[in-house]
Amino acid sequence: MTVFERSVAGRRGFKLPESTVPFEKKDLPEHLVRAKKPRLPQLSEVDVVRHYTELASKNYSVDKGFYPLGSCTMKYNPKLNEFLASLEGFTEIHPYQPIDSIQGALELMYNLKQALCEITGMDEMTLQPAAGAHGELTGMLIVRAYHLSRNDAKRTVALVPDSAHGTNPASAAMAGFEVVELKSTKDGLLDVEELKKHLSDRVAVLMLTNPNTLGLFEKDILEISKLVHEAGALLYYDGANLNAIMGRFRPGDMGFDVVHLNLHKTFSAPHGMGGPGSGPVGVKQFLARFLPVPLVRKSEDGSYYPDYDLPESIGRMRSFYGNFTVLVKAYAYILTMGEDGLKHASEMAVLNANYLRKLLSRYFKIASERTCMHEFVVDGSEFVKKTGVRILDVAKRLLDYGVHAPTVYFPLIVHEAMMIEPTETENKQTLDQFAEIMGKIVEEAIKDPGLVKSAPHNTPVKRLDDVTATKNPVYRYQ
Amino acid sequence: MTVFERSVAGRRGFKLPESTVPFEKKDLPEHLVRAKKPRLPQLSEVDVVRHYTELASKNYSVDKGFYPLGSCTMKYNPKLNEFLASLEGFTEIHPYQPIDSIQGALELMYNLKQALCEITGMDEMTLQPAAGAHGELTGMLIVRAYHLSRNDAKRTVALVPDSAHGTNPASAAMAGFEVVELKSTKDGLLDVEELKKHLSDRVAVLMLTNPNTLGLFEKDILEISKLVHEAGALLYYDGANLNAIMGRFRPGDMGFDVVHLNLHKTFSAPHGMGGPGSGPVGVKQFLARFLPVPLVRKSEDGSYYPDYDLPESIGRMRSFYGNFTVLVKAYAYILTMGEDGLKHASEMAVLNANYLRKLLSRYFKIASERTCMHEFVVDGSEFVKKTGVRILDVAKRLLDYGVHAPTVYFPLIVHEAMMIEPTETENKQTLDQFAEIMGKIVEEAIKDPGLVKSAPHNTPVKRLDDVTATKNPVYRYQ
Amino acid sequence: MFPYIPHTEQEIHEMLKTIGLESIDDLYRDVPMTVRRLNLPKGLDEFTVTRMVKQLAEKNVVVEKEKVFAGAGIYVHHIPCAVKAIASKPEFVTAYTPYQAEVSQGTLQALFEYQTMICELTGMEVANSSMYDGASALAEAVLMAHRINGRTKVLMSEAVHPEYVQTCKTYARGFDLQFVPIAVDESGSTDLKLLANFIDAESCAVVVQQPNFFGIVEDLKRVREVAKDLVLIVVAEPISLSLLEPPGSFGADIVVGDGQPLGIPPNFGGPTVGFFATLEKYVRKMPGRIIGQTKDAEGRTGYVMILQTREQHIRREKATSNICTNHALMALTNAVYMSLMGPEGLREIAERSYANAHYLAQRLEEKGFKLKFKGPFFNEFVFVVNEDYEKLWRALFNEGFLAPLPLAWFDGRYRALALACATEVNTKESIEQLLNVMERGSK
Amino acid sequence: MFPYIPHTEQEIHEMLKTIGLESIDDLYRDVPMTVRRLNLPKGLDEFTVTRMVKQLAEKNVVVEKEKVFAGAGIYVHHIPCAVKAIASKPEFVTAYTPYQAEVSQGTLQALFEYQTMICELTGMEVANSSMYDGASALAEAVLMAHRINGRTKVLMSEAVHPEYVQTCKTYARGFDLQFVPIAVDESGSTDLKLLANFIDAESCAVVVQQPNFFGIVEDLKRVREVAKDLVLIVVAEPISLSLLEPPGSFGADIVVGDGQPLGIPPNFGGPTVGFFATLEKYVRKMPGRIIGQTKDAEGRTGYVMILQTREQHIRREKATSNICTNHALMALTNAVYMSLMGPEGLREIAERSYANAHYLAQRLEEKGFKLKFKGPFFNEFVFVVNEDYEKLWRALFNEGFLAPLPLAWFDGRYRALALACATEVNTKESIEQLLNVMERGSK
Ligand SMILES: Cc1ncc(COP(=O)(O)O)c(C=O)c1O
Ligand SMILES: Cc1ncc(COP(=O)(O)O)c(C=O)c1O
Repeated sequence: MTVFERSVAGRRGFKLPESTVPFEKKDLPEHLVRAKKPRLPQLSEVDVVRHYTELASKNYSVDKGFYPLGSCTMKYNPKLNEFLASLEGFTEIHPYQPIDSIQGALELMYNLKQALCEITGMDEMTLQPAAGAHGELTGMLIVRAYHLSRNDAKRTVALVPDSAHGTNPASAAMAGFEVVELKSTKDGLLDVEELKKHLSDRVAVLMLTNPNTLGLFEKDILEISKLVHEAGALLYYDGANLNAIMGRFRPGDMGFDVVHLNLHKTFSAPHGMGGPGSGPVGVKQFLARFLPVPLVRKSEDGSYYPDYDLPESIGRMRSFYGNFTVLVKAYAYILTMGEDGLKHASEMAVLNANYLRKLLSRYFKIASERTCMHEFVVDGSEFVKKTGVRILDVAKRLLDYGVHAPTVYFPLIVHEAMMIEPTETENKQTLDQFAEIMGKIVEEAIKDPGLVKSAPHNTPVKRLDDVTATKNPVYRYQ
Repeated sequence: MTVFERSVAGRRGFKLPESTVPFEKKDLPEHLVRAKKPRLPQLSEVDVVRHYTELASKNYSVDKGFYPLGSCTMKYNPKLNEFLASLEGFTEIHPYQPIDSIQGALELMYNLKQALCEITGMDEMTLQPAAGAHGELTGMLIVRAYHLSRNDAKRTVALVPDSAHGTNPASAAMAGFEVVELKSTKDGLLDVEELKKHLSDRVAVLMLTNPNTLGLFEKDILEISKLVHEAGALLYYDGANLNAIMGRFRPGDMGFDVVHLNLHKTFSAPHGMGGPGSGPVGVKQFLARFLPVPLVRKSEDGSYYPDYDLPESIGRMRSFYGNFTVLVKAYAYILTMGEDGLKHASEMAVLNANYLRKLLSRYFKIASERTCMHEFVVDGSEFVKKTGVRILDVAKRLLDYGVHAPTVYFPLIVHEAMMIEPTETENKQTLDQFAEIMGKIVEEAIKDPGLVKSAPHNTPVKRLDDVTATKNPVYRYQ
Repeated sequence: MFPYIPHTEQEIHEMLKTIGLESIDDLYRDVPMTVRRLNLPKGLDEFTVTRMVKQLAEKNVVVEKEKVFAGAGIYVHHIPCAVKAIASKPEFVTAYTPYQAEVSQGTLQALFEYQTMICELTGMEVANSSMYDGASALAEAVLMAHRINGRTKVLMSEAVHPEYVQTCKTYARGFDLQFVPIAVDESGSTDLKLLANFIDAESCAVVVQQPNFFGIVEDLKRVREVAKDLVLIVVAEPISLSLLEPPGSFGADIVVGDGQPLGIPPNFGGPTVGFFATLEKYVRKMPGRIIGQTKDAEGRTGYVMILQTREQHIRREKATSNICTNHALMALTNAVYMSLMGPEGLREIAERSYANAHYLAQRLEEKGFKLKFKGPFFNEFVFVVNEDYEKLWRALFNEGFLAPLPLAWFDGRYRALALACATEVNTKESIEQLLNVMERGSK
Repeated sequence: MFPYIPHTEQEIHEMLKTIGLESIDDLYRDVPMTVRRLNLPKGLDEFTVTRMVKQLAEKNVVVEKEKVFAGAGIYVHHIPCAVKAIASKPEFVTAYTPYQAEVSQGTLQALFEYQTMICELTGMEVANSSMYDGASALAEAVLMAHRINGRTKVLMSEAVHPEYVQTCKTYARGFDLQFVPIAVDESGSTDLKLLANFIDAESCAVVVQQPNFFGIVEDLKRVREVAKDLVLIVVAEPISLSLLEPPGSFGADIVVGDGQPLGIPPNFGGPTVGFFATLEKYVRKMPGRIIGQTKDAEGRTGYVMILQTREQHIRREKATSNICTNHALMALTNAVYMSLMGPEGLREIAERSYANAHYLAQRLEEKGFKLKFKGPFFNEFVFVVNEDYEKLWRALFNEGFLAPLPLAWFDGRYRALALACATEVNTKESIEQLLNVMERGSK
């Protein structure tokens, strides 16, 4: 039942304090006054609570169980961080308060930025972007500003591997670049020869995800970095997948000039059904002058301030300072984990991925033979050929067993891909169970393919028709 | 899966600050030091969260839906109250702090006590008891102390109607009374003639629930009060069911000498799967000197203090002040509802009960013809005879339709009783639906009794075997 | 209009019509209409109520955790955020007693697991699914002892928390029980020679507290020997049970206590929760609800309330107790806390409490204070202070410390004594700060 | 050991063995091992972290709600407790984007309902399921306008929030868009004569804000007339839309705005949420996710993400936007708030905001201040102050007020002006207090 169907005219879920100033429609011309009230629901408080309680019960979530969505890093979101982010001293402050009345907020941002610079090996950082893609756009606009600042206007090409996350080419295009796709090697790595062919004085940047979306570390990174820089281009690091490498590898040490991070992945901020996240962008010193304003800095007297004085800044990416309460969560996480914990987290994430990879290799072909990092990709093409059951069906059948499905049909370079990222917060028992379920589904696919093809069966709704949904779209409750 | 089965040796869900003083087993004799660790589970934080998330998902609750348990007043528990009760200024104070450092807590208790006295028409009140039954025991010990103080030691009988809640006779017995049961009239009311027969100089008290457990107002209350007092006995009011009468009737105005309340019913404090509740006891002035210590009072300078100086007090009913944070919820509720809201709540509770009673009278015999108060009782005996389906089966079948069952087989004086209390926070649509479901179940019971007898079918577990559970009891996980 | 009440004018009208009545007043035909308007203010909106109640909360002084050196039944501990996050789930908070087991498996399983944990901690065979608090649990234990052997004399150590003793006496008013106080010896333990002397044919039960009110660890082995066939009731502090051999190992018959230290904030003393454990042979004499394991119609494991025939709903005046609503949500809180801490965590907390308390005692001695008792202690101990210590105590409070409590509050005989407490929340630094301020203050 | 990482030593050992490796280092064979230890402190326990982070929170000054008279994009409102209680449910907070619709119906239905509510508020036909914030939503709207007609000149009212304008300019860097600022007339509305003059064949879109940055209610009817066939983009404040005729009624093509006023606390400016609504005919040019209604295999109503072919996962560089993670949880918060307030509540809040702001303006005038503009305003307005107003503003802050903002911050041309705001949280009393302190301060 929709919230609108629960509504009864005249019912109320609110009560306001006594009004102290009566309302009179003083200066408003009649034609600007709303004639017909918006059809919002009319409910009592318990109706509202029950409606959303019902909706909540229809959601899968990390608190419920295993969520091995590749490229999404669905790790556990500590309760501590939620508590700290909800402190009144953070939620009830206005961005336009006097600077000396928001020192705690600025200090937190400053400390977080410093820690993230240390983790990534970068020199300066903005915390303004609201998500990974937002960070990408920020970073790519910085790349653009850099080349223009050198009057090198012909560099309009952004090289993007075909394995890249879709936001990479989209962000590059939004920043005004012409996107040229680089084909990966059979192995799923960046093809150095292919790169060489494409490098020229028209190339502004290579966007690289490392570990890439196959979960592989670009082992030729040193050579790639050298080639790109020699060609006068910059090297961009999509750090959404940082969860494999903390304390092991710093993009900044390896020649990356720009890095964006997803605090809603590696740094345990929860995903909230699709946001809010936070996508900080770190740069090397020579690019710092292009960062968005304001930039949080520490002055000599130890106080903190937002610096607007960056004449070459690309400008604002959004209003105010960024997704501040998300930053609080990431900061609390970094304090809790520390140098030792972050490294341990990455190592256990990689251990989990390789362990599960090994277990699943009994049932499926793995897209690459290499040791993986935090995630790996199953190549389902043989399975599909053999059983006639699609990978989408396997995904749906997993839901019946009470676990979330992996990412499917991505990366695009693997046919019938299933991208699996367990994260470090899952335990061995969970991985063993997942592998067991996968084994069962493979068996089902052979013995009773109809069962799998018509899955899910135990979910709040059965398989949904998204073709009709897009063909005859219903955008709103009528 | 139990929490113990999730456990893995060596796993940890906690981390403590650096220790500043090393542990050394100084003065402890070896035989008093624990040799074998308790087998508590060993889990990481996410394990614990998922375990209890799974358990939570297996519970019905008010936030989920209609909960018409008679005699339980499962009204909506406002979110505001939960928030206020969790303020650090309430949860983090120690009962042995200096009095001037807990003035807010004492003031709240004082104000609450005053408001409850006003609502019930009593003169003084203790907020110490932890639940209704605890309040009953308190009240009955006060009755006992009163008679003894007059050297009237022969008054050892407590009269309790056969319709009373089980805690009434149990509490009376625990207070040392001999319990004599009064048979109700056919109508379910107290039988005045029967009362007269039992009144004597051995009777200490009549315990009355009004509205009684059939949901009926004892219409002869004035006469009853007169008779009881003329016989030298006291009149006790079980006010667990106050939800029908706020602003309409005050037990104190009608001759009741002692009243206990259930703040976890009428005053919207949630039930927490069975507590904590709060069972304040109000008395008329002549009994105030017997109340438990400490009693919160206001001094002339406007400050508040716990008064221990009641030499005739029955003593303590428990440690400290009572269930303080439950009191906060009740206080917030009274402030929110106010004089107008409390009355309105009672009226709507009674309206809802009579409306649902009317709807259900299509399918069932109602135990009494009278207008009911906040609840009513279905007499299922005819239905059972006709269909062979028991009331318990109807209850179980209701669970399949996603609503909670009413209280069944209580009060004991009605055969195959089903006691239904909708409360004022439910809306008409919910009541209509409930009646419709009941209609369907009646139909099912006729057409397909097996379906109803084997219910529930859509619950996390099917019907549980409680006979074997009691015969071969398993008390703990082994 | 009230946000918690859904009725529109029109619905009220329709519903009355369905019932066949004209007005709301008609519903109250049976009620003698005598009440004038209640003398209470009109209802307020939640924002105004928030302001008012927050103001009350702010009138209370919250002491920084590490500066609390008082216990005496309520102990300050670190509580992981996950405890509150879980225990405040509406699926737990807004559920009733699990009368319909099939839709209450969350409650039932959680409580079954809680019972198991209490058994593990106490070393007993069976635990119920909660009592109101430690004091009332003890009172019920005494009544149960009386049910077990019918005798009437209860030998009650004077080192049991005075509020617990008072509660027992209140509960026993309806029965003919006598309480014989047993003093402590110079070690601070219950004087077992005295105890032995008092035992006679009328003696029903022996009650001791572990660690006792003065913090001293009782030698339960010897208590059991001396108590002979009497019902041995032990009031225990649960955290200490991860460091001390549990009462069950020594043959206790009933172990009760307050679960507050297990993840429940001080709450100004309530709600906490009482735990109650005993031996299987006594289970039918035990008060309170018990959850048992069973199977459903398809053979799956499930949980139900068992042995309800002991309870008031069925047995009425012959019930083992009148307790109905208990403290299930706080029992859940205990279980969540224990699940997070595990045996290692609990032990570590016990060891740190012990270490801090002993460090504090040692430093007090170095500053010239004298400990009152010689016996081994856990996280509380008594030391000798000036007669006017309460003045110093108040001064210390103004400096931010909830200092060791003046024992004179509890009993006139305890003048010039203070009861100190330390747990894992205290630090070497906060202990030194306390001592400094005490030194300054006592000059 | 870390409480968030479950691996025991033994399990690590077993897992490595299964994989066929000796050590953790073997997993990192492909990684050039150059990193030295990170220069960060060791991990801390949650109690220490709590203390540290709380200290930071306490360094920020929280102004009492009724003493906030500043808005400019972030507005202080009353938020019922139920909003947070619902929006913080882990089932929402810890879920991902609803890629598996069958186990994400909660998310999908909530967002579908949110879209409906945004359509209702704005008077538009279709809304997406959220953008990051109002500013980036506007920037995306400008890019969408460019996609619609291919033209490059954007006529941007100077009464659009300066940070929004800056964001548009940043987003437009990759395209060849020009922004033509349109000044306001003496009423404070966008000068429509100027606007008409600037429109030419290259003109792509007209952007106005309703109520505008100076608080003035724009006459959208006339704006639409003057804007002719250009894409009309309106940035709207959502609460005002319950009192003002919605942009959709006047023929706006795209309506965006920030949802912060709908139940989201100030959060130091973020996260808030951007809403984005348009006409059906433009839907395939719209950025962001859209939830649509459909049926499941058994014909039951359900919800799925639709029109994903516009998005970056499939269209890559040709996508309508790069947005992937959006602000779904905040959109949910908006929906919960609107469900509680309903049309009546929202209207009441709008009316009170209006009334308080007008009362404040009137009293300021009585005290000798002058309003800068003559046009009708909603809950914000500009008045004339001394050149050194910022000093007074700081003094007012020290007295507990977040007073009307010095407009000079936003643009040098706005010297000696202040932007005042009032909402339902302010009271006659707090307004009088502000005036008193201002009077004292300006002497
Ligand atoms: C590799 C990679 N890059 C970029 C992104 C985009 O991040 P966001 O969704 O926060 O915009 C993602 C997230 O899905 C990602 O996995
Ligand atoms: C009429 C009546 N009296 C007494 C009680 C006992 O209250 P409690 O369960 O809080 O002890 C109840 C509660 O079930 C009740 O309904």
